[in-house]
Amino acid sequence: MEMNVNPQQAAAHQKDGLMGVVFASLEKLLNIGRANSLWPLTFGLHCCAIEMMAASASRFDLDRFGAGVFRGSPRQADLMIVAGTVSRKMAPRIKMLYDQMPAPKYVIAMGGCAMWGGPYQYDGQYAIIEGVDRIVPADVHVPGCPPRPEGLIEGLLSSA
Amino acid sequence: MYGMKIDNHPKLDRLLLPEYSNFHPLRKGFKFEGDSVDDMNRTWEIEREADQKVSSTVLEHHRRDYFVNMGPQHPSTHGVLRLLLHMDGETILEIDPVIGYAHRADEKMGENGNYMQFYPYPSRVDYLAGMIYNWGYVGTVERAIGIEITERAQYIRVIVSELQRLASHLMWYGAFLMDVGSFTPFLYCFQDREEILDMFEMCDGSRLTYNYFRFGGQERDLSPEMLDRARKFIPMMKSHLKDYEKLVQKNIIFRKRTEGVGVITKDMAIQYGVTGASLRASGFAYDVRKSEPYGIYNQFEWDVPTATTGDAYGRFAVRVQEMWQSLRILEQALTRIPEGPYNNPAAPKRFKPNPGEFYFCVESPRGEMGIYLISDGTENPYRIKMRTPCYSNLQVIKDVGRKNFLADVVCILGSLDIVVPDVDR
Amino acid sequence: MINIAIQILIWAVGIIAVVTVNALALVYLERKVSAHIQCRLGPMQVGFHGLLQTVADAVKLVSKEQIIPKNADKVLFILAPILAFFPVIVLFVVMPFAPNLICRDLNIGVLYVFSFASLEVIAIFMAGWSSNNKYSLLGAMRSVAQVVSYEVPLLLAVLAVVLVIGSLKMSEVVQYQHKIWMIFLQPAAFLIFMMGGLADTNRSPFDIPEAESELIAGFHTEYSGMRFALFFLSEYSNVFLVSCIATALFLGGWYGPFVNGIHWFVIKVYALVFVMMWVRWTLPRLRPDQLMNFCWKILTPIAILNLLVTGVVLKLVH
Amino acid sequence: MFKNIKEIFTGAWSILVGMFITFKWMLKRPVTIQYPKQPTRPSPVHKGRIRFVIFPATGTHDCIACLKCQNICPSDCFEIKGDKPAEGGKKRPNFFTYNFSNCSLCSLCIEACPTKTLEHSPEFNLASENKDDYFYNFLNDVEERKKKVDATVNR
Repeated sequence: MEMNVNPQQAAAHQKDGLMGVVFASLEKLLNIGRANSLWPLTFGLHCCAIEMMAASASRFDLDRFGAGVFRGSPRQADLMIVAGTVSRKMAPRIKMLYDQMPAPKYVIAMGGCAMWGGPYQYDGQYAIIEGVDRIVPADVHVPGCPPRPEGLIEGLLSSA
Repeated sequence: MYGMKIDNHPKLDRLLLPEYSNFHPLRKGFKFEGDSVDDMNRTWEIEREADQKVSSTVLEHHRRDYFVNMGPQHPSTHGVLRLLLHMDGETILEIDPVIGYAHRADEKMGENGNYMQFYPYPSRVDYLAGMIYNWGYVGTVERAIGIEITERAQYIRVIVSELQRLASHLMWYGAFLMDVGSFTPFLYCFQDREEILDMFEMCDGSRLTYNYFRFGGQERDLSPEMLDRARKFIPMMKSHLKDYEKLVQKNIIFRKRTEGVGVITKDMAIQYGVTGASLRASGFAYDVRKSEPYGIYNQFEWDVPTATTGDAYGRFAVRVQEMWQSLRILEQALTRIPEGPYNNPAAPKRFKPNPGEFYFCVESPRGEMGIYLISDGTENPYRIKMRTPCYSNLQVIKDVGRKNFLADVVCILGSLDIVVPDVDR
Repeated sequence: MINIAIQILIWAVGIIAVVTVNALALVYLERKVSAHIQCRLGPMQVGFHGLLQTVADAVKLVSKEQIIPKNADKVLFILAPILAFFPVIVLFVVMPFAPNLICRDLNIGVLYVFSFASLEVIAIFMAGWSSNNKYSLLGAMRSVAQVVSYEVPLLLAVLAVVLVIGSLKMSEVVQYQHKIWMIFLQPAAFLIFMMGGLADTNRSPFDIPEAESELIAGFHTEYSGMRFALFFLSEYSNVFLVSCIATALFLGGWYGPFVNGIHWFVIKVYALVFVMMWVRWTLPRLRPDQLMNFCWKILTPIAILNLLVTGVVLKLVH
Repeated sequence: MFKNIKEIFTGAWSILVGMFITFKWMLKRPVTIQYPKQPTRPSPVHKGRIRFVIFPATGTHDCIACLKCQNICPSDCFEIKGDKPAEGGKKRPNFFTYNFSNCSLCSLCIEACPTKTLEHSPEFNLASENKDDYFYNFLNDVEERKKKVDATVNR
């Protein structure tokens, strides 16, 4: 997720000398490529899905960041935007979709529901899972109910 | 949800909840014991295996038919609906909608809080028609406690409802066209929708899920800027609608794709309880705004558009006509809106309605949306039942989709205009 | 001998470089054209006005994990994208870019083009079959049916052209048009060719094999990473190729006002590519059965009629 | 037969008209707002997260820990504890947390507040890698915002 190389790798690079430098810059290049071409999965759960569409529509245009290619197949997607409440019935399928995505893969939890269960969380709630990070690791959290498209863009940029 | 057993039912299983669940949440005194992640994983394995069994069912060796799982994640199911298709080549033999993937216990939540605390939830049931659902809930409670609504508030309600209807139809217009295969109108429609959302943001502050209606009035007044913007919006929308008509409605490919596809006959529609544009396209002019006028809809001049064909094109044409009618109502409302208070100061903050049963319905963009409220005289509602249009409208696909092509099913589903949380609640 | 080998090597490297760079440019163009048709801006962030966007995409796709599904037929699964990309490169061999810029000016150039172009079907079917996914299989079936059917009117249209020119050699086909372009002699054939070409390259409104709203991603649903990129590249290269062939056959190749040369060829090709994109972002998609009806009931009869009229007129003229 | 031919021509004409319209729209100016570079302006009544009003007169909030917001909140966002100060006077909160991700932005708390000390903040583009960032402690939040205001004033 982060652009910098982690410390261990950096140490390894120092040892390797020239080759290390080459690999480090290669890694940097790869990261730039990945960061600027996050293809999201067409995957809307609830209300936030509409804001996700609004973000990809003309006014906000996610395509500016190279993230406008919505792929229907998880095999070709890099980014799963969990837009909405995760219901108990849906949860295993989300996990399955996440497993089907090729690495490196990222998850944005969009909206309060995907973060904590949102307004639907109460004592004795039987239908939803409180937070998508109970089933898949979420990298970025975008709060709001629903978040504005600007929020999603901000999340996308911070994940890059 | 109540755990009723029905004798001789051909396929008795959980409708909204996962297959493995063994509780009945809408029973009074139900307590849910939270389960750990391990528990969930174990139950999910069972569920996943069941899923794969269905989808990989190999029928007898020499047969040509097979099952396809469409959804829950599929680009054209508009959310998380799953259609179990029994197919022979490209032809559909049987469709079985599997719902419940978007179930969030809205009705149960209504029972948990008091009347005020259910305010924000109706607009999240059908997020494309938040304002109208707000009105549905507020109207029910207003009927229960008997409260006056000021003149200006009535006009505000009509204005925001019609704007919401336009926004919802625009969204549907784009999504339907995307199902049929053309992507560009989707973005054109979103542009116009953004305009409406801007207006809503000026009056309510949110873009999508509103909480603008209060018992007896509104949260705040419509600002003059917003009214100006709405007045400017109408001619723009009209010219755009004309463009879209040329781009889409006259297009030969679009007509070939939709004409004669998914015919819902009048009888079928009435039997399944289909409402909204899908019913009107079958030739039955039923619109809650006309037949059971709520608010001040009877003071405006407008027509109920109908079609006689009952096919996808008919539904399309009816919805487009409805957009024109909404613009007509908006024009009248915007010229006639009176000055005055926007809410009723006499509205009580805490109240206990008389015990009884109340029903109030509004015309959502998808059909008749009603809330049935049982009050037991306490501060909390005893039961809130939502009659959501999509639930009834979706059922009809079982009959309509049969003997069609896969591409047609997508088209029919688009033309029925399903919002999944509205089905599952 | 060595000379020929070096020449072939240069051509091979050149063609592969042109194909990849060109496909990247086309993807960028497609995104920009679609964006502007939809009143938005398209890629803006990477490079000046997003010029490097597709490069970033390519870098990402190369570095992606490649998944081979558990139940897939591994050999076919791996072979399919390579086979899909192969005809694209082979076809560039006979493309008449400029008077002296043809790799091999075969005597049977036109025939060669269409025989290799139909190889693509096999790759698609392999991809659909080996993925062991119902959507892929459906997409592959649709694709095979569509491509095989549309080849008929396509070839009939080209046959009319060849009848007029009397040669299968690509350079002669172009040289014949130095006075009058074939599009004015054979307008019907041109339209049929473009429609057939759209169908052959699986583009909207004939994009049923990968109909996003029905089949998710069609025959390449299960492909990820570089293999998917190969399909992607071959799709866009095919678009380019169809435009190239149309330019050579109908629009007078390298001939144009002022100075003849490769620039006219390129301009014409990109204009045609733009039209194909414009069509794609305007029209909805046909249904599979309507697609077949359109091919067999409308296009093929018109193509046959066109051929007949051409033959009769030629007989009368000579 | 004649009908079919006519259909072909009307169909082709309809397609041409459609192409013309998309071309017309292509020449329009794009409506895209280049968001991070160009600012967007949400409306003045935009509902962001809930926060304390800092009254200029007192330089701080005016919460009396009456728990009205906590009781009206549909989704239990607030957790408030308060007691009467030793020197007497109004009750003041000594613990006031708010969970933004649970909030449905219904503004019922704002309407319920007797001292009008709650408001929606104009923030609209929050995103973070840590979801606990949206678990606000209002008392700390007020201090931080005051510091920020002071810093801008001093500069």
